[in-house]
Amino acid sequence: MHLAHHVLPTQPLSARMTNALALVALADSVKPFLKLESCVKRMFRSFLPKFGLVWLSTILLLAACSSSQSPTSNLPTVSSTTASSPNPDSAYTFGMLLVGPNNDFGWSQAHYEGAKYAEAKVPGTKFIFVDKVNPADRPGIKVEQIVDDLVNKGAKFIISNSDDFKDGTREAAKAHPDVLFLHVSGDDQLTAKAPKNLGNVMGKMEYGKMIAGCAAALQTKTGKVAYLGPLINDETRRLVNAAFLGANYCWQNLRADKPSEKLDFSVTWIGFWFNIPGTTLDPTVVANEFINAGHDVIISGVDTTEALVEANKATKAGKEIFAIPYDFKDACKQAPAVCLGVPYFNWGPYYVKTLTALKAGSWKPSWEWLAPDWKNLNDLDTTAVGFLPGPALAAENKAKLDEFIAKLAGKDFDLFVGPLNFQDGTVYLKAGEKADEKKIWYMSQLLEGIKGKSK
Amino acid sequence: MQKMRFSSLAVQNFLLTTAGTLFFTTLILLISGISPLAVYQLLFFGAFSSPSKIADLLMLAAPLLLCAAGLTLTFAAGLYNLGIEGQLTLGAIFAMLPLRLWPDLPPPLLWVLAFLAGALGGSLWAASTASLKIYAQVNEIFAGLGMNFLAMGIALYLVFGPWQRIGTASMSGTEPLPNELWLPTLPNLRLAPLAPLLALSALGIVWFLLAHTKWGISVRATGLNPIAAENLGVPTNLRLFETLFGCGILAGIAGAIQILGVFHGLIPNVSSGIGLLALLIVLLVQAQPTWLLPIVLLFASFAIGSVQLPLALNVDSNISGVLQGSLVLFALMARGIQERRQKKH
Amino acid sequence: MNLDQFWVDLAAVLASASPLILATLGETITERAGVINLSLDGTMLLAAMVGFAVGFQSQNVGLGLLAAALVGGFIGLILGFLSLSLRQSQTAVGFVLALLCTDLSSFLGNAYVRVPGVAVPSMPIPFLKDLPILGKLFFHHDLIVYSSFILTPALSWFLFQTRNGLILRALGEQPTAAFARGINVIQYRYFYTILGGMLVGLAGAAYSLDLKQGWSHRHIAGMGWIALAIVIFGAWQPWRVAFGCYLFSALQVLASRSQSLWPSVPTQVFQVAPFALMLGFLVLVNLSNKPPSTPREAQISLRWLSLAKLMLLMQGLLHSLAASPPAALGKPFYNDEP
Amino acid sequence: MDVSIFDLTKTFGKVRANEQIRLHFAAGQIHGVLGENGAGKSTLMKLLAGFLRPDAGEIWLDGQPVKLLNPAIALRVGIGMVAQEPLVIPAFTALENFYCASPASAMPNLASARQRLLNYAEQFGFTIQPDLPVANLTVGQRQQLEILRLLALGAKLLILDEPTTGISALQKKALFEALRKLAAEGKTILFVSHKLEEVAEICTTVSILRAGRVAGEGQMIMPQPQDHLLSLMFGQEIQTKNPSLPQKSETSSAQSVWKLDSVTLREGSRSLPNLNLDIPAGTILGLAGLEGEGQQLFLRLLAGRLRPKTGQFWLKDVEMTNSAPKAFREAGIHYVPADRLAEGLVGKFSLVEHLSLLSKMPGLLINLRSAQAQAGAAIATYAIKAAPTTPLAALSGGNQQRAMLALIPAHCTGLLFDQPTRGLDILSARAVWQQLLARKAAGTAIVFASVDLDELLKYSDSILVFHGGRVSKALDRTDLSATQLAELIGGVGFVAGE
Repeated sequence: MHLAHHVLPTQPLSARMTNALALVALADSVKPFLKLESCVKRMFRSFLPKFGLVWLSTILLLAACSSSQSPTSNLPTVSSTTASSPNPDSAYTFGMLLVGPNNDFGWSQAHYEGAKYAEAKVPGTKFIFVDKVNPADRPGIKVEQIVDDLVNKGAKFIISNSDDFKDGTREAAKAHPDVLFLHVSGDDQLTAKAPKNLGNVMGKMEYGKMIAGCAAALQTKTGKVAYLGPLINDETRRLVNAAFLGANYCWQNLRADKPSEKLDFSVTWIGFWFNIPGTTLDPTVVANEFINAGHDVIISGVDTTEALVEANKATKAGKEIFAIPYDFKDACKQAPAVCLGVPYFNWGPYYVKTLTALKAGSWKPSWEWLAPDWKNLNDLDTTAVGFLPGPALAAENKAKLDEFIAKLAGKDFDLFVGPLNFQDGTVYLKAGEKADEKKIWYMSQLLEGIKGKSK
Repeated sequence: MQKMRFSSLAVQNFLLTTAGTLFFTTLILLISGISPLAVYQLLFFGAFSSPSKIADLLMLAAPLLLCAAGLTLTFAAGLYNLGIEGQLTLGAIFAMLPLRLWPDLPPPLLWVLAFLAGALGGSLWAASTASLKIYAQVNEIFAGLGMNFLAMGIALYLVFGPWQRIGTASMSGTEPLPNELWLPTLPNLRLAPLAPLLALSALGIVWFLLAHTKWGISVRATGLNPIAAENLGVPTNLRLFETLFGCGILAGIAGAIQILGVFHGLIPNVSSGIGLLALLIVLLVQAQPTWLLPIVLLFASFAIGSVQLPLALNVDSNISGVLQGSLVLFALMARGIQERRQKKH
Repeated sequence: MNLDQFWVDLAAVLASASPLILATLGETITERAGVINLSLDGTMLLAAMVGFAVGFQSQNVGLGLLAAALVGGFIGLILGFLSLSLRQSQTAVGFVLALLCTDLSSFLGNAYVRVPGVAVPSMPIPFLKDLPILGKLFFHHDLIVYSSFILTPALSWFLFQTRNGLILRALGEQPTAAFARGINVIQYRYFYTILGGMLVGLAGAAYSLDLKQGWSHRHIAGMGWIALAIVIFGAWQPWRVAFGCYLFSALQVLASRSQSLWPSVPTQVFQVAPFALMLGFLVLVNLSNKPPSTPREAQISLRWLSLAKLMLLMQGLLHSLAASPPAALGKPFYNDEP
Repeated sequence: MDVSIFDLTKTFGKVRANEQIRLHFAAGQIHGVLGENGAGKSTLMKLLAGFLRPDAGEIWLDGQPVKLLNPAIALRVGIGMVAQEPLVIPAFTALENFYCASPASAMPNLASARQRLLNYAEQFGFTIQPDLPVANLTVGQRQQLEILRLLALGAKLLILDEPTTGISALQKKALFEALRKLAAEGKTILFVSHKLEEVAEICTTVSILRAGRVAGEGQMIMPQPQDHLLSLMFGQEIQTKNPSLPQKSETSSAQSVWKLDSVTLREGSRSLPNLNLDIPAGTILGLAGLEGEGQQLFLRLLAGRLRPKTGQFWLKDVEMTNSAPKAFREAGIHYVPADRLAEGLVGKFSLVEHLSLLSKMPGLLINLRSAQAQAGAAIATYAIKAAPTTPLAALSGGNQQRAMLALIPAHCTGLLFDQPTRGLDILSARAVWQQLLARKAAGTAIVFASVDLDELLKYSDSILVFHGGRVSKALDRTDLSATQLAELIGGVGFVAGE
């Protein structure tokens, strides 16, 4: 068993901090049971000879005892949410459901760190969360159940961070009308499906993706750029199109070698935000397929870092492959040598704003789409979307990328401008037409020129 | 007299099993630097901490019990029906058919149709495993496994293909069913009473069939000694087929519950590992229907109790699976040790 | 698709099959000794996790691989203890271990999810790597892949050409005969269960430290069950088992290709194709093996066989597919009875 | 090698398989060990070969005591055994079998093993193709292979358990020549058999086991008078006691139950040629012969579990040549296998459960009351020592056999019994036969296979003798003496019925 000591996990700092929080929570949950000790003892003594059943009946009876002796302990009845909150004068608790692990170097970690940032910045707030809420990690567990737990722990405001939680969040919001909900990446407000206590928010990542596409187009030698797509929906099509537009622009206008042939831009969808073995395509296999087919830059659209890892592996094996991860500002750290940069979400400032408003009682659920801070794309106190160039980006390309970013920041420049066609040849934007927000949000197809499935 | 003997042996077995399991899980927790007591408190009692938890517990226990009851049939006939996950999935897929085809029928009729369709789907899938076993001598374990993957493929194909949400292809499943098609629940709880009722009656039927019918006794004979059963005139291959078929029906109904009462739509992982958990349970109780209900509730309570672990203690909830698995492992060990001792005496 | 691309793809298939080859050949060893280790899926996960964690902590790939092998061997030992010494059903014990180890890997591996770790370094072989085609196919990989190349002929040689290989096969075919020849059947079965388990453990680490670097929850769940099916498909013959692995990874590559090659075919079809194929082959293999015991069954199997023959347009193929498991596979051995 | 055995004792549960065996086998000779089935020969040989460990007693080799804890040790000190069904690995080739698990000192590699095998085979005039799968070899060839293997490993004591069962005359001749040659080289040979004439032909001494003990005066120098050996093997009474003759039944008038016309049977390597037979109702046919001579094939044919390869087959004038076992069962044919717990009964089931399983009453439910009543009645009628709910695995062999009988309907057409009284004490055996005779009187045709001469002579109306893959014609019991039957079983004067 000595082996196990090597395996002893070193808990990350964040985990230790939440441990401390958990202790507080534990103290609350244990209280009702302490009273029941005698109840338990009696039961064990009288039923012991009947073994197996004892265990169960004890549990059942205990449950009965617990609900009869301390009816207010932690029942999640809607009306008593505030009353049952363990310390009435304690902090304003807000909860979060994360689709992936809170240390995924991607989408979920970005949210997690944003929430931690807000908790630190807004005094009197307390952050609780449940991560890995997805069918692979927690089969059969539904959003509503976890929301119940968060509410039980006193959460008055709940953020759910996945497009996958759309139905669950709506149901949970209906079931807890006194709790406020924020569904990230959803559109219930736009479709008028949202109950009164549910709002939506998203960042304008299309800009981040345009920059990513540009970086890819600047650095590619083979002229083949790949996009590792997650599942297919409006959001992901939007991001692929944005990356394509950015790449195409820089390929045609900013490359020193003025390439004559068209940029090859392919997308393969794995089927979910991250790998679920046997269910989704394996991003590792897909990334390798890209590499073997001659793509030398992979833009990742999935929450995890397979593209980066595989690019790094291929580079170590003698090829020259680059990757652009996604979502989280430190994502490059896993393999800096092949990382061209990362478009990332920075949720902190928005959560600060929201929590402040919530504490003041002035927050109104709405649909918000957060733009980057064009003054300084990487100002972590202000921007919602950023792009951090990676160490692998060549200096000359970095200069050109800055040029591109400056253009984007300018008032008159946009890439969602016609003429643009969809893959099937239908017109998306007529010549000179500029897309409004809804036209960008609801993206029904990939654009002409992209290889890959639209549905 | 008999009771005395029963209890002394069984108590020994029980003590050995629980002691071993607790020792092992405690060790695992300590290695991970976690206080075991707090974890156990939530694991054992967490599922009973509130009415909504109890509701969740029952909604998990219902399909679990259905599958476990079905597996009791196949185990009685000596079959390891590893294909139950696929049978459940096919049940869920079939249950979707009437709901999608005739959404305008009155809901109660649709529910009946969905349950029937689910039973049909599950039993068809089981029947193919049975045919593979009987006619092509493909071991039921591997036939079942293969069929599981195929079922998963079909579910994925439907969710990403013909049944996808408009403009989306996502693991989150098909568009949710309209609210009026959901199985009616108790107010403010996610408990559809029909589900546990169905499960309980399935258990009753299985117990009755095995304990009180001629068919049941011939199934047991097939499982205990197929050669002798054949010599005594039991059509053993037919029994294998029938029990698998029956298990498929129950798994299919469980699938329909997942659709109508739990997920309200088809998701790729609609089986949620319930079939495998049921297998574990049946191994633990050695396919005795009388012990099924308490153990199903116990295992379901671990699963529900563990949901709170990450939130309350920052402990990964997979510890419930560790607890369930090691319980069965140590039960097997206790059984082995006891048999060895008896043999020596 | 040009020819160059084909060689590149083929090399990728060869590489990506390497963990499967380790696992299936490990299981082949165990089953050849008459023991079914059904816990493959869980064993691989746990070993992948431990291998990654140890590699991460020590920053040493070798230690990671060693730890993974030890984990696999340890689980083989538990299986051996419960089934060989305590005489519980191999199937039951293996199944429980599969589920238990899966959850254990998720629980213990929580802290290592998606952290960057160490990896098996690529190791092109000097001179040989410059050979046309062959160099690209066989000599541009890493140690794990090379070992998978070596393992197949090595095991085949061991099983069919060596003294100990003969004993190993005897254990699974006719343990009483092995016992009569002075072989301690139980001890040997322990040994090969552990040895096979170690290879399976290595296969887990081959994923987490090489092919799919890193660790996440249920990182490679499902692969173990696939490996079990491939062993049957491969009829316990190392070369055929290896072929099954290569076929499987080729289908996987095809699945990810299919989106661009055949956009109208849902990817999921390719994802499950290996299983449909596997089942079909098992049916054919078993039908061609089985002596019909009643005229009716003979008729049925004849009908199926003729259909299959028609489809395959090859009379001989079915005969070459014929294979039977080790005669004593899964059966307990007792030497203390009259 | 000189082998001495002192007071060797081995018990299995309550059965005393060997009791205080004391024997001495000198080197350079062929020693016969005679005894009927169940006399304890196999146990003794397994003790000598290290397969079993004795409860008490000692084995000395060349004047040194040895502890033979397992076959490995026995092999190392030079003891090799060829089992009746040679313990080969069917999936291997002959060469692989020869080579498998041999110590490196004997055969460094496969090539040298091949050379060794060919050399030995030539030396003894055996014809073995090294690369042929063993599954394709005859029993005789497998045995030759085993002998060669043991010699190659340096065996100095060679034990042959029933070596002539299932081998051809030619192979037998080759075997005997080889054994003589080996003895001449100084090896000790134990020739275990119950074929008198073979022992007479080849052995220099003979020892007879009966009921786990050495019969008579111990080891005897051959030749010995046949009567003497027979009486030691089967007990003194065989000569004197003439079992009470059953009434010769009126076979001609009774309807025939089974009728066979030129039926040939084949299963694996065993076969029976050209059976023509008529078994009338209300008669008992005994099947005599050494074990594994084909009696089981014959019984399974009559039960519908084995189809004739050629020929035709009627059951009560209905052709059943290709019918399923179910049809036989429905026609009232019941088969009771020799290994009751493995093939006849569900060990964990009680009598009540068995009766419920077999209940022919209409309805889907178990009629527990009726089953209990039946079980009670059966317990009373058959004097079964058990409660109605005791699992049958917990009963003694005799009670199991009586329970087995109780499960067969009182009025049935035909009853097939493999070793009806094996392992039973005298009282149980008598009780079983009482029941069978009652059924015979009620018109049931009974066929049973037995290795017990007394039983065959006492209860059969006519007897078929199985020998060397052939079957005699139906011999009328009244024309047979015990000696004659023993001789026929051993092949003396055996004539196949055509």
